Amino acid sequence: MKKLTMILFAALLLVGILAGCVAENSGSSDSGGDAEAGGESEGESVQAGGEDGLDIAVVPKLVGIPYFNASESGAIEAGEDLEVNVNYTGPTQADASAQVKVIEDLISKNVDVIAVAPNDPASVEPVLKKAKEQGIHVMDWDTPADKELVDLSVKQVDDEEFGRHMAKKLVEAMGTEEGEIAILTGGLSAANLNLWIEAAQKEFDENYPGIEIVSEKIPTEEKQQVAYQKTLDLLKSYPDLKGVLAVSTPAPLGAAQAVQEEGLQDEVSVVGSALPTDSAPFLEDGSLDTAVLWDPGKLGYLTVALGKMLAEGEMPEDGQEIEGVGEITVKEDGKTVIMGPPADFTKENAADFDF
Amino acid sequence: MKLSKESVLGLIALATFLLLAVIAPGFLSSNNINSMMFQLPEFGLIALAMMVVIVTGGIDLSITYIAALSGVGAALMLTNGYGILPAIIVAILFALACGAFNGFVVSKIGVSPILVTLGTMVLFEGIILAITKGSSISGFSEGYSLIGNGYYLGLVPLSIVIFAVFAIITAILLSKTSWGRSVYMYGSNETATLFSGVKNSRVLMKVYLYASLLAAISAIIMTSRYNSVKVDLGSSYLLQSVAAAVLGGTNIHGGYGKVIGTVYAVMIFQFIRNGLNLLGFHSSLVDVVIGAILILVLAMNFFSDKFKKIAETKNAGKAA
Amino acid sequence: MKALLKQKEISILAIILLIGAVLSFVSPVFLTIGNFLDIIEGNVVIGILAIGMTLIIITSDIDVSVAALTTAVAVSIGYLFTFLPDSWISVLLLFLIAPVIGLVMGLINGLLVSIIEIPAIVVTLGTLNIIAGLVLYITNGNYVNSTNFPQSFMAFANYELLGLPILIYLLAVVAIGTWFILKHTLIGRSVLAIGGNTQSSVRVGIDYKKVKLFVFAYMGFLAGIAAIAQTAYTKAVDPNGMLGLELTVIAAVVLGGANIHGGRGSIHGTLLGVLLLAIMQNGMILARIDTYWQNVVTGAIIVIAVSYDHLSYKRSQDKLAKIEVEA
Amino acid sequence: MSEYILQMKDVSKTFPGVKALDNVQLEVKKGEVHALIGENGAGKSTLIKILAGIHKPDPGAKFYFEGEEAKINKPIDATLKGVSIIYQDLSLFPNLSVAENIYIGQDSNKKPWKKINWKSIKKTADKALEELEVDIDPNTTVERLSIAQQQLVEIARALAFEAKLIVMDEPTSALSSSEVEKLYKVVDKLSSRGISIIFISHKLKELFRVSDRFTVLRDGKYVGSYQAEEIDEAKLINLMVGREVSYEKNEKQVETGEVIFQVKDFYKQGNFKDISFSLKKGEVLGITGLVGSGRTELAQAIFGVNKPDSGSLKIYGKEIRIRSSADAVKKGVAYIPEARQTQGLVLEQSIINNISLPILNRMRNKLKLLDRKSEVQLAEQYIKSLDVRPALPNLPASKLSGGNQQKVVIGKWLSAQPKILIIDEPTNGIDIGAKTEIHKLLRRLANDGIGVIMISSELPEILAVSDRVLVMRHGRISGELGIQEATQEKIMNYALNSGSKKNPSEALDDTSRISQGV
Repeated sequence: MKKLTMILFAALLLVGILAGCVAENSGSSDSGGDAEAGGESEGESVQAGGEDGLDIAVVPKLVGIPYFNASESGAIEAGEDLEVNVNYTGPTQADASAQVKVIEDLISKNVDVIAVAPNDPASVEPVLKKAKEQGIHVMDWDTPADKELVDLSVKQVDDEEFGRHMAKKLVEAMGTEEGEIAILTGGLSAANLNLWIEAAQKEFDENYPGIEIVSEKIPTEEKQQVAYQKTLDLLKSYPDLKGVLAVSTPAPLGAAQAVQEEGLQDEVSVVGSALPTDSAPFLEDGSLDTAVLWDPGKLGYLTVALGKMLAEGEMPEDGQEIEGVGEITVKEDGKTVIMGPPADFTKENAADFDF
Repeated sequence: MKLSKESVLGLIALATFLLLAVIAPGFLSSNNINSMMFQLPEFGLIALAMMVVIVTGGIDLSITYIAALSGVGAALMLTNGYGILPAIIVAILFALACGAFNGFVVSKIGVSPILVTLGTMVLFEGIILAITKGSSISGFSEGYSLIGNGYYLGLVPLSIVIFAVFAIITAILLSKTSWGRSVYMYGSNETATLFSGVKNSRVLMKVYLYASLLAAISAIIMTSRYNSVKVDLGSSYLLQSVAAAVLGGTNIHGGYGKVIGTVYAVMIFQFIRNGLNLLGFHSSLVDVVIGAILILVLAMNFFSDKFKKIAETKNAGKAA
Repeated sequence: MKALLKQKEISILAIILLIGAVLSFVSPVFLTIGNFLDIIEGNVVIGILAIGMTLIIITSDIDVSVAALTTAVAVSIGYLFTFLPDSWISVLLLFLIAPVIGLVMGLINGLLVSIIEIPAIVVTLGTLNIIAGLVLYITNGNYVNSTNFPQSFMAFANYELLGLPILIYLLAVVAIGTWFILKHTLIGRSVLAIGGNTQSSVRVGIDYKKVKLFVFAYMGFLAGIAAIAQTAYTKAVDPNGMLGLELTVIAAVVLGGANIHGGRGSIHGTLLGVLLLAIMQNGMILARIDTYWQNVVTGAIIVIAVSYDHLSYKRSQDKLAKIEVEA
Repeated sequence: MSEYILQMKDVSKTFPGVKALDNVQLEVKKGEVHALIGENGAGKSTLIKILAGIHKPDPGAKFYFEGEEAKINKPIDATLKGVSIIYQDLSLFPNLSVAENIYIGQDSNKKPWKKINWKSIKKTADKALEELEVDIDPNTTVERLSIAQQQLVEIARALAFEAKLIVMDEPTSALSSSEVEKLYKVVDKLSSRGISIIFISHKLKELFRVSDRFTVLRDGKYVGSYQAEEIDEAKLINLMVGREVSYEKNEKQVETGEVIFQVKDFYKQGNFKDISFSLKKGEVLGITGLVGSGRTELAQAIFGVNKPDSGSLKIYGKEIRIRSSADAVKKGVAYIPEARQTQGLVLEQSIINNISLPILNRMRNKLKLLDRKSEVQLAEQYIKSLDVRPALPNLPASKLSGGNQQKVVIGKWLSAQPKILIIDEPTNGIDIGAKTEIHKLLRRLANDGIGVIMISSELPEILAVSDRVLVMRHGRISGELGIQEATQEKIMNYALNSGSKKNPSEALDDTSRISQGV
């Protein structure tokens, strides 16, 4: 029995190693030229777009949340318009290690471009390096990765600007430059959320010294229900609370729900980053004052469009007009692309959007 | 010839491998084989740790947070300018401290492991949050990143070699040492081991310490590979590692479980995860397939046991 | 035994009172009725699930698929909303359909545990993966918000009777109903019996496979009801919203004195367990404890509670003198 | 109407690997007390489990209740036919109340949603307990009762069922003499009411006191049924074992030497008090007493698993402290527990692994790894010297018979080369042939210089093996007897009534509690 086990195990290892060696030879012989030429991709892809075009992989932080679903449809649309194969795939949880594995599998698939929205910029660093070594074009979108590594960085907005913008909007909604506010966040370890919160805090410190943040940022597990409960608790323990700044897409909804149910629409202002369709019921009665975000579909579209340019050896220019997106800004470093200013969704305009 | 549970599982692993080699494009490419070898060790080590605990009839729900805390230990050292070796030592010490705490409450106070580790899971998570404030610690030295990303002799990923070494060590410890034997005996009947002069509490303590050591090794590979650590490092491996151990033939009630079975199970998981990704399956379907395999294999065991019993009864009837 | 149960529940009650005392000292809002209603309403879902889990743990099994089950039913509810006419009959119909969907899924768990004899933790680990994966695949994680809900359901969700939210009544009905089953019906006594001694139950003619089937099916049934509660409470269907809730549910049940080895557990104990966890969650913000330290405190309290409980159990066992030694 | 309440005809049962029953017959008349006897492994339990509906017989078996053929597929079928079974290890629910334990099962055939009628449960329980004339609060949970009380609850349950046929499997093994007497009265009362009883016991004297007829099984085969008047004890033994037996007297073969082991002032609250004794080289010390007199607790205290509150130990004159079982092994004290299957052996594991368990540390090679070869050697050595059958070192212990399992446990402890061996009920549940073998073995060990302390309830065994007898009563040593002066009467006297005079014949009756055995 033992022998058989050993033999089986050895065979399994051997098959693996042999297969590896064999494939290594063939792989190394054509992989280089393949990627340079940007031609021929291995068959059988289930992605959108043309049969023989470029393979562009777009990796979100996770699949299966509305925000990234919206950007998926934009990316797929771009694939159809621009006749490239778009492979939109990511982990089911916002887990850095799972994301690395997805990227590794994409490298195995030998795609031409990988655009990643890293859960943790540092953790994708080694695997992006590996991708580059394989001749794959590497870019980031939504959340920046290591600047040195990526060929292109696509950003919806400027983080600093976005954070400060939300802070200003909150003060505007409160109608006073003094009072207590609380900050809700999706998760304590989300890098871009932390950047926004820092920027917002800076804005408060520098321009609104009368604003007092009552507690450390409060995590809501990216769940509306948790944001709702935490806000209820906040409203009780800080009866003088004037405003709530909620970053991450479910958080403003939960906060607004709590305000709505307590009937505090006029006393407490809520401002946060949320999609307009989700926010509509709360914007309606003023429980959510302003939702600040961008069109994630456009962001997906832009990512694919820029990915195609990158693979074809072009670089975007400042002020360039991208079809389907609009005018973009390119920063001094030549590779950071900003899609545009943040969009404010309010009672008046929320109905005009379909995302 | 009758096949052992483990050999059948080995055949299933082989079949999965061959099937995917045929249907999944790029499955056999050197790149892909390599990336599988890079991906497997961190999960494999956690699964082995879980298996050792399950053999005693327990379970360690805190194991992934032990790994994360140990990773935090390493990261703190590295980012504060200490070398690789001190970082590794601190990582292991952090993990052993957690393991000792679990071991103390389980073996000395006698609370059932599932309750203890349910509590310590939250506790360790809290400690990490308190240390890191939820953000990630990243940016380690080039040398450190070689542990998880480098090649041994330029051929095989170093991490898979580390995994193989620890798998072999675990196998030897379990089957060739008095501690290992005691672990199995304790898992089968803890009263009998007590009445045989076995120091049950010491055996258990060592089990939790060893599991946390494996978690630390896994943490070192993960932190090196991902160049960062935060509170959820490896947390998705928790229930998966239980699934792998059980699929590998480990008896959830204790007393039985082999390293080789768990290794096969980990390989099956790896092949499927990777193969389905290559085939462009939605990631959530991977979970569905793994869940289905777990239930199918155990149902198969049940029916084959049943047939065996029927056959034995028939034979006995004939003999009489 | 009676004294022992009492003692178990008293110890958790003592912890609750202690924390409560500290909290009401730190925060004036803690002891308000409004706060308590919020706490209870916010934990109706966990409460309902924990009640179902109590029965499973009494039979010395465990079910880690509850959160996935509830989510699956909740997603089905969201889907149903697109069909059902906007009328109060739809709400009633929902109370018929949702529990049945849950029941069917619970039955699958139960069949695998009782007939195929796969250990419950393995079965439910498998179904957890399968159900959660399918839900995510089918919905792609999209959530349905209240704009798509029928007005009749919103009216139900916001309904208050005698100043108490309707969900609190729902929890009360489930708790009392399950207590009644456990205390006053044959099947309920059988649940306790097979938890106490499976072999004996076989000998006195209790079909323990049927009882196991029942507890898992009942868990599914309650998951269906919990799904309605969840939908009514969050006024949205979020396929990711209950991720990892199963461990909280289990923690609540064992804190409430149910023995993971079977035979012991009570509905009121479980409700106390839920309350303890809920108060800790609520209290952290009220007590203005740094968010980063919340888990440390929660984890420490769980470890201390289970250790204390075990030690006092051991002590009471030791006190049962075996032999009357002559003076 | 048939005169038989129950007829079981041509019952066979095959388990994987063994034929447990081969064409067995059992016929029980209405209102009679029917003794079912046979050695361990003769098939009594299997037959009862088939009657209970727990095991299915091989095809061909026929059951008749009151002359009518019936099928029993599930436990509930038996219950509905009026069969109530009291197992030796009891079928109680420790977490439920006494009243509920008495009532449980009565509704098993009812709808699961049927509401429980607590009033009628209380009433049923009160009535049954009253009939038994025992004073137990029906509201307490069963786990708070003593074993004897639990047994009475079980009997009360059978009464509550108004069973037509009650099977009692070793019902008196844990009852005190007065309780046994009460039980006999109940049995008499039941049979006078027309209820039949199947009585299973090893204690032949007890059986003659209550039984009307005997059915004897041997090796899974039916030997015959006999009226009580037409048979006597000696004949029964002959039928059961197929030969005449009595325990051989194992005389001391070496001169007793120095004192090698001393226990001084052992005390543990609620367990035992003022325990002091010593053991000489070459001697077998017997300790006996009623069940619950503190013998086992004392032994486990010496072995370090039931820590005493105070007291001291000396081995070869040197004072030692034993803090744990591991400590005990290190210091040369071995203890073989009574519960062989749950405490003595790891059943799923092989004979080798069981034998080497206490001394794994000595089985290591230079690399500190286990040396399988020496383990196998060790196992083979003890398999051979103790004549374990089958002699397959890799066989799981669960596949061995009771006697062979006991030999493995003894082998396990001999491998540890103890200076002192404490053995608790060494021959419990072992057939006669193996019993004498084990008795000889204990003597041989004493001859080899190991101090042997044997705890037993079986007086013939105590008298056959010991050189000196300690009698315990209520946690104290109530008497010490040299083997020359020891008789069953004297031992019983100490066991029941420390020091005081008692009518010997009365004491003899009480031997139901301390078995006279077969």
